[in-house]
Amino acid sequence: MATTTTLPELKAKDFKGKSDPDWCPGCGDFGLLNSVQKALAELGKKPHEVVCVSGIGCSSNLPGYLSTYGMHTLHGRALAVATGVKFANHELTVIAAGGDGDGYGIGGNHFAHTARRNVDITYLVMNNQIYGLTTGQVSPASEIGMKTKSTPFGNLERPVNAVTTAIMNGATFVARGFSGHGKHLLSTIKQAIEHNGFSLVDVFSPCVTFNHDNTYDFFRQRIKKLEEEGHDPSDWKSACEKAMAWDDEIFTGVYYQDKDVPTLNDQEPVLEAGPIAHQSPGLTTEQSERILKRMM
Amino acid sequence: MATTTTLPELKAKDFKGKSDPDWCPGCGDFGLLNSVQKALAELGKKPHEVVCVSGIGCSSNLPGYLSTYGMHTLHGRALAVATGVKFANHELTVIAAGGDGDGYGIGGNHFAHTARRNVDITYLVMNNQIYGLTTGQVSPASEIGMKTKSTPFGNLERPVNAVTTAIMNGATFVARGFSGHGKHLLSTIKQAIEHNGFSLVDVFSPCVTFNHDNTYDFFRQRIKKLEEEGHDPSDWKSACEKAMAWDDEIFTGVYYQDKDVPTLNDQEPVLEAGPIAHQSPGLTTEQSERILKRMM
Amino acid sequence: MSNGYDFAFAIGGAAGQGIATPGNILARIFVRRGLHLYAYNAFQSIIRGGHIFLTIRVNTELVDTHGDHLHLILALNQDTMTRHAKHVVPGGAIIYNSDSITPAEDRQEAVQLCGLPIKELTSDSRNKLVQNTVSLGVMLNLMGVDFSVLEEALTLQFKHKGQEVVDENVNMARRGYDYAQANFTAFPAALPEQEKPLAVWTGNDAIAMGGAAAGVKFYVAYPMSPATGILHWMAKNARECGIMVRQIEDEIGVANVAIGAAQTGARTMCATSGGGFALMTEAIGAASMMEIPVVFVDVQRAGPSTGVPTKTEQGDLWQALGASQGDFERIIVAPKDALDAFDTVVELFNLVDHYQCPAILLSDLLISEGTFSVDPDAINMQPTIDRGEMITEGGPSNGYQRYKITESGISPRAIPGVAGHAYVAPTDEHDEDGILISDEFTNPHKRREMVEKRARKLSTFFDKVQAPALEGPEDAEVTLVGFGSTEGVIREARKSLEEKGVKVNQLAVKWILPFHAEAVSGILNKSKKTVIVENNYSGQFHRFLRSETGRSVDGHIRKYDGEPFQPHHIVDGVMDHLGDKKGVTDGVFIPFQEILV
Amino acid sequence: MSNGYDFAFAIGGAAGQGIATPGNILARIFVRRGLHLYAYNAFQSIIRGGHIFLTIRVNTELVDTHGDHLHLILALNQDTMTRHAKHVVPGGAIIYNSDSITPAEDRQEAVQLCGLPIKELTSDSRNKLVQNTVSLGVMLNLMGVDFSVLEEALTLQFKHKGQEVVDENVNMARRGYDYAQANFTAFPAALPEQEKPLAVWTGNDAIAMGGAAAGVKFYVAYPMSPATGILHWMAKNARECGIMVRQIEDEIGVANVAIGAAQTGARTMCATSGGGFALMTEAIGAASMMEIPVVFVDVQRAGPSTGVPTKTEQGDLWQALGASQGDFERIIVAPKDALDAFDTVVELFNLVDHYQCPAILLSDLLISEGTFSVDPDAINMQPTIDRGEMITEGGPSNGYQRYKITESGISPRAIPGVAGHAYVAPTDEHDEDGILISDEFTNPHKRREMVEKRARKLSTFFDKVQAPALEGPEDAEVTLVGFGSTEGVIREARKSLEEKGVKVNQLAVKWILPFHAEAVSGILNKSKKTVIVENNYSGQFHRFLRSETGRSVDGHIRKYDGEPFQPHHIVDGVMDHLGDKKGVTDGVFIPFQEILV
Ligand SMILES: Cc1ncc(C[n+]2csc(CCOP(=O)(O)OP(=O)(O)O)c2C)c(N)n1
Ligand SMILES: Cc1ncc(C[n+]2csc(CCOP(=O)(O)OP(=O)(O)O)c2C)c(N)n1
Ligand code: SF4
Ligand code: SF4
Ligand SMILES: [Mg+2]
Ligand SMILES: [Mg+2]
Repeated sequence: MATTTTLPELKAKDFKGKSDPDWCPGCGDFGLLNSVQKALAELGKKPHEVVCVSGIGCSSNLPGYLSTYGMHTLHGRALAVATGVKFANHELTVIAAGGDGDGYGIGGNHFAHTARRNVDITYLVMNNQIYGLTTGQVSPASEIGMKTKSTPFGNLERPVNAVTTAIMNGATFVARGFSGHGKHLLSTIKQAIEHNGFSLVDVFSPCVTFNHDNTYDFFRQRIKKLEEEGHDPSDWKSACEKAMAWDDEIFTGVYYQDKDVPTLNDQEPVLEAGPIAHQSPGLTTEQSERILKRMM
Repeated sequence: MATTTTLPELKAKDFKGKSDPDWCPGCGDFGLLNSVQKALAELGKKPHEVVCVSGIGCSSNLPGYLSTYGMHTLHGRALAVATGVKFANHELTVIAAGGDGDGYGIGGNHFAHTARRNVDITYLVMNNQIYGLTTGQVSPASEIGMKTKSTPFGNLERPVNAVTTAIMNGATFVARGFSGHGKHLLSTIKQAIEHNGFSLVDVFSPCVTFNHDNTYDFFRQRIKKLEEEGHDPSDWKSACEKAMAWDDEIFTGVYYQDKDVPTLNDQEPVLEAGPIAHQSPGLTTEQSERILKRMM
Repeated sequence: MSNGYDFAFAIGGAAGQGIATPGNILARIFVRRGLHLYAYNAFQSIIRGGHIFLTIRVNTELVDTHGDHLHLILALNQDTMTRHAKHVVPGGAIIYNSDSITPAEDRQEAVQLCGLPIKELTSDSRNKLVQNTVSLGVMLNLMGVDFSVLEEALTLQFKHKGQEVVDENVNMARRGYDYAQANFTAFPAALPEQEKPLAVWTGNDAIAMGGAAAGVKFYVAYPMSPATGILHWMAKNARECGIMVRQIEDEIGVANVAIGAAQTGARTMCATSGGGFALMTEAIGAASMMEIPVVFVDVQRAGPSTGVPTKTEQGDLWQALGASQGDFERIIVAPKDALDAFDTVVELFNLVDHYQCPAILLSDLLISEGTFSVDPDAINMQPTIDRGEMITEGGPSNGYQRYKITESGISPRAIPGVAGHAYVAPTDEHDEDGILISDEFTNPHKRREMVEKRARKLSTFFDKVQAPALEGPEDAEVTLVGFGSTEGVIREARKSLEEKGVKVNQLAVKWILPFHAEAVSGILNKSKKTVIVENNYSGQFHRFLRSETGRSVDGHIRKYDGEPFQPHHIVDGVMDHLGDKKGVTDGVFIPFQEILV
Repeated sequence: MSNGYDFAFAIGGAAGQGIATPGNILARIFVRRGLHLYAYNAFQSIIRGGHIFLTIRVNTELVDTHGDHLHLILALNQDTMTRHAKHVVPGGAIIYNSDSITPAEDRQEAVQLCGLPIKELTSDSRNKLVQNTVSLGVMLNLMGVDFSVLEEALTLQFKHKGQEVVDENVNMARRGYDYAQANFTAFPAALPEQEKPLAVWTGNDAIAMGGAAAGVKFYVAYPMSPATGILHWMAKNARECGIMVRQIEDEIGVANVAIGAAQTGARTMCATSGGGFALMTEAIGAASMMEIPVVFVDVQRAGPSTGVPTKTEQGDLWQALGASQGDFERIIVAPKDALDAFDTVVELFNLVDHYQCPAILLSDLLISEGTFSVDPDAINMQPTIDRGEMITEGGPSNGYQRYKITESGISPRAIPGVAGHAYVAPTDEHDEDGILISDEFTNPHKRREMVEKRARKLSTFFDKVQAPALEGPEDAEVTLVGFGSTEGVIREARKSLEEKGVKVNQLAVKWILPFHAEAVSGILNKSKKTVIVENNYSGQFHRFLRSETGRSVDGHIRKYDGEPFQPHHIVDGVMDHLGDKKGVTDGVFIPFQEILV
């Protein structure tokens, strides 16, 4: 519906929400927020055409800082709710956003299955490798040995690799970003939104308050851009291999993309008639009669 | 404690449970049950040293058909409960068993994180690519196009690949079996139990009642054994590639093994003193005083 | 139930012996003749083997229970014969394969043994299941039905398998029919025929159809008995109705996907049983906080935990009441039978849209997997759909506030996609704009205002739904109180009690939350003796009733063995409560379950 | 509360301004002097910025609430000054940085303004936080404490950071102390000193320590405010106590891991808040069905849904009551303060082991994040541990049946690993051997027996735990009823009411399920006027009380704005209920929250 309106072109600031972020000064999430606002503006979206769905966490406060529609749901449930939004109205641009704990911890099952279904959602994870909002416990993305309030003697568990698991779960667009590299992140997010299918952007978004290991410096010293490495995003093996690098070099950019997998919404025959949210509810006389007849 | 007893050697039949399986005649789960009973006998286990934990589903009835300790828990929760068992007494052999729906559907998050933690559990999934006990709905392992009671017009979602996701989630032993190949399955299960770390055996276990696509014949026509293909289980790339084969050939056997990752129970300092279940509960006077002093 | 025709028969055997097909054929025959029926299937949670006992009761009037008597049994295995022969009333009959089944000694008097030489009768067929068709012929002969009726029914049932199959079945049925004609005595009363043909559905069909009629555009589920039938109906019929149906990875996903779709404007329903419902509870609280209308169905089965998946219970009432943390707005309703379930779903969608809150519909295995006859004209497939205060057209926002504090507590709701009205729906406490008061700032006064705004919404609820009313004689000696699925069996028990000279009336409660405390208290205060009938151990409804009204009652009849009440269970309980109370402990009478399945 | 010393002060500022450290230093000083204290921290769910208001109340006797009065405020920013200056009582004082903060006009009479020229006083330091140390010096001077006391406390607090930091802090504190000496008037009553030094803990510390003392060998959690403090205590102290601590991927995992460990013989505890608890409910029913003892802690916060994460409420009572489907055995208890929480955890572990069932402990933010003084000798770190009928040694099975039907309903429980006793613990209904009756066969009589066996277990519960008792004058005009954390504030309100000439007694309920219905009814039946005080909107305790006893009460005092009751809120409510009732709507009085944070 919205494509026919002729509103003036919008700027990133038009995507600013009603309230200002309450993140700690220096929090990585600011970088991602900026990139999202810019990306939406540059892609010519209108605020009412976009729904940003989040879970709970510092990062999950993001929808409140956008002028789009939003849902700030339960911890871990962003992707499930976002799936419902997309199913009800596939004309909307649906973004899911949240933290590493939210997405890879408690929300891990929705992450795997939403990827498998290839629902056309752009999933932005502000990965600070810590539970920020609950004041600093270990996350499934924390490194081995990391000392947090719940692991004062060091973490014993190997961290999740969001990129490789997303690829193996069937995500059709998988990328990494860094909130310290705004321009690159912007371009990555734009590609992710434009991708028709489930896209993950795992964004290193330093928690300046609770994670003193994975700082801006940590990433600045290591990050290399896949685009500059001649990486071929159709090569899942190379993508996985590159995603496993960590200690010396860490790659950002588009790891993997497959444009040929149909999305669930594209395949669902009921949606051929348009978004179900727009279809008039209830049964026609013909439908009713057909149903009743089967019972007799 | 049990290693010092000198009971006579046990046979597979000593691992038969108090009740007979109520599976449909021909159900693939019989094959797995036989192999488990044999494996336990051949590995010299005693029934009381083993705990078999399952969720809910046809396949999850398995613990009831073993003479070992067992827990027949909630749908999807086998691995979480098994983790607790192993943490409380790491001297026990802990097997988790259940269906594809149980393990890869509702239980998917525990699957990913138990693998990541490398808890020393042997996880046997009777994968019939259908929800059996609920009389035949689509499962996350069902093939595209499959007609079931919940997808009468054909399944639209790509199936989960248990092998590749297990590898990427950090499982240190990943294998596939087929209940129609009893001897091979027995050997695979024995290796899985002997592996110190999280091991997955994804077993094709045909549902003769509700899945008419993935039958014994279907598998017999396609299955090749990795052991006969010269596959190197330390090569994750080749493992993933082989695991993606389906239409023409399907590989069973050990896809991946890494013996060098320490298990969580091996790393946990508290367990150095032996299983917590055996340690006398409560605090010593010294411990008490230390704690109280910190409060003053 | 009526003084007219009342006939109940059962088919018993193992899973896999093909009990469903003859059951379906007979049900079709009955409803096409305008007869009412109720069918109860007692079975186990296994796919093959075990024991299944399907009871079908036919009546000239509406019946909601399988009743107290069995007139005829078709025993497909020895087990059925041994267990159930004794349940056939005098004048009844038992049909069985005399080649393999020995009549049980333990029988009531004057029961006709109809042994069939199946091997001989079916010697030319290789299909084991044709013996069921032979038996069908016998049954219909005994019930005094013309063979042509069966022929027509078999043709309908099997025509999609080809003429050969039709012919074989008709042929086999004929043999049974003729064999019965020659060897057995038909029942004195022949199966009547009434003018208006009826239809047949299960409670799950009714719930699904209620959703379709109410304008559900999205149905989402994870399979769980006994709610799976709703998914099956939807999966089969949805596409042609423009309804999207999805199965999700688990019930948490289901509930949250539902919330997303409902927020985006699609009427959305999901269903599960107790264990899956437990997983949905967090989301129900979230839907209420975000003010999103969704209907959650909990089809109760015998608990706790996995419990007895194929058995019935009214055991999730407190789970529904306690679903999710904190105080929040929601509607809870327990319909009484299939048709009521249909109507309730329709009504519920208008209510949740009006009040912008979630609702919980409590069904149980008895309703959901029970087969009911229904007058198709009673099913309103095109009811009024009222979506409440919804903004679906873009335009100037005029200072739109999603959670505006209004007198009614209801704030017009803009649907995502509508220009000029964007907002965030949060699960945190928020202000009128949806901005968090928990993170941005904390203001106890605003918090209080928002709690009160939401709570105000339901203050008009009693104007919208029907208050429970007393049924039966005002001067009754006993008032029987129940909720949900016990209504029919209580009504039937009342008739039996009346025959015994005991005047009983009944109060059937359907709307659980908000609760009609005043209406109910008013009725109970006038009652002489009050007895609550409920299908659970701890008296969940009793305790809830007391929490809302402070009213205690005089007695209880409870059952928690997995099987539903039969009328005589209630009759026994009432007589005992009125008599020497020797079966009553701490005010509770627990009936003995005679039929063991 | 006592007629002795009672002094309350607050430190207000933004998150990140370092409020916790001076709070901790002062608390240590007080308890080492043998003074009691209670500290309440009003804050927002954000990491930096926002508004924090920490109130510490010191008393010669036990206090469980931050009380009604503020004698002193340390305002770290203008916001605090503006919001709270008016709350300081006559004779009180306000300390602030006069370089950057302007005194608020809106003040009570005779409040001393203690402006500090911070820039000048701290010109030689680059650490912004030293201004807090200067203020500490001022505070202690005003409170009439010797500087040496503060010097010692600062040394203890900072010595791990090195002598330089210690020196700087002592130096700065001295400046504040001296500045106050020269410019301000100390309070007339100096901070007293009592013989016996006390200790300080939070409710979360107490719950964790209760677990450690009770022999918990495994603590498992997923972080959720306000329960996370338990995890932090455990993570820090567990290793040296031989307790294993794990964080799991979500609360479903937590609850199920807990069940596995508990079944395998380790005493196991887990804690969360309402939303996480919702996710655990299915597992709680499972634990009960398998008869596994586990303690689940729900630290309540303001709901519904995500609600107000940093605010308090008693809003999860019905969630606890309705946790999981079906009827099953479990214990629910709501302790009243930190020490009681400690004792309750210890008692609970013996109870769950005895009864082989799960328990739910309901704490709330007020208890769990509240800071309490405690007499260390009152903490029994080595209590009696009774693990109930447990088989831990192998041997001949003697026909061992895990779920043997016994008179008590309790069946001796063999721990996996024990030779000769292997069995399967199922969530399906089962027989004495643990064999499913749902799948293998279905037997309504056996089902009934098993339900009754389990239900019998708790019949001796009232012999084991203390019944609630009336506290205060028997002939009181009003009986105040509460559960859990309101006990202390009600007690204090009673004292104030007594001063006004109103005799009030109180009934504090702690054990929720099984409920002491008879004892409670007996007490309430003798009361003249009953008023329930509870920290939620819908009167959850009131409705529960009525469900168990049928008793209605005469009035309600409720609060649901996120802030806890202060004594005067209850006093106002009682006076209003006794007087013209103009603040009472439908029997409910809702106090006005003056202090806005
Ligand atoms: C069911 C549930 N469990 C736990 C919580 C508490 N909680 C809130 S945010 C959070 C984790 C935040 O970590 P992450 O998702 O990484 O976000 P971040 O704050 O680091 O951006 C947790 C555990 C909750 N709100 N709900
Ligand atoms: C929380 C919950 N949801 C749903 C169910 C219903 N249920 C029981 S078994 C099952 C699926 C069985 O499929 P699978 O795990 O593949 O096992 P199979 O029967 O095929 O061996 C389901 C959905 C349940 N018991 N609990
Ligand atoms: S705590 Fe960490 S993640 Fe949260 S706002 Fe502060 S810096 Fe960002
Ligand atoms: S339904 Fe399928 S999985 Fe279940 S027992 Fe039968 S064959 Fe096996
Ligand atoms: Mg994080
Ligand atoms: Mg399966």
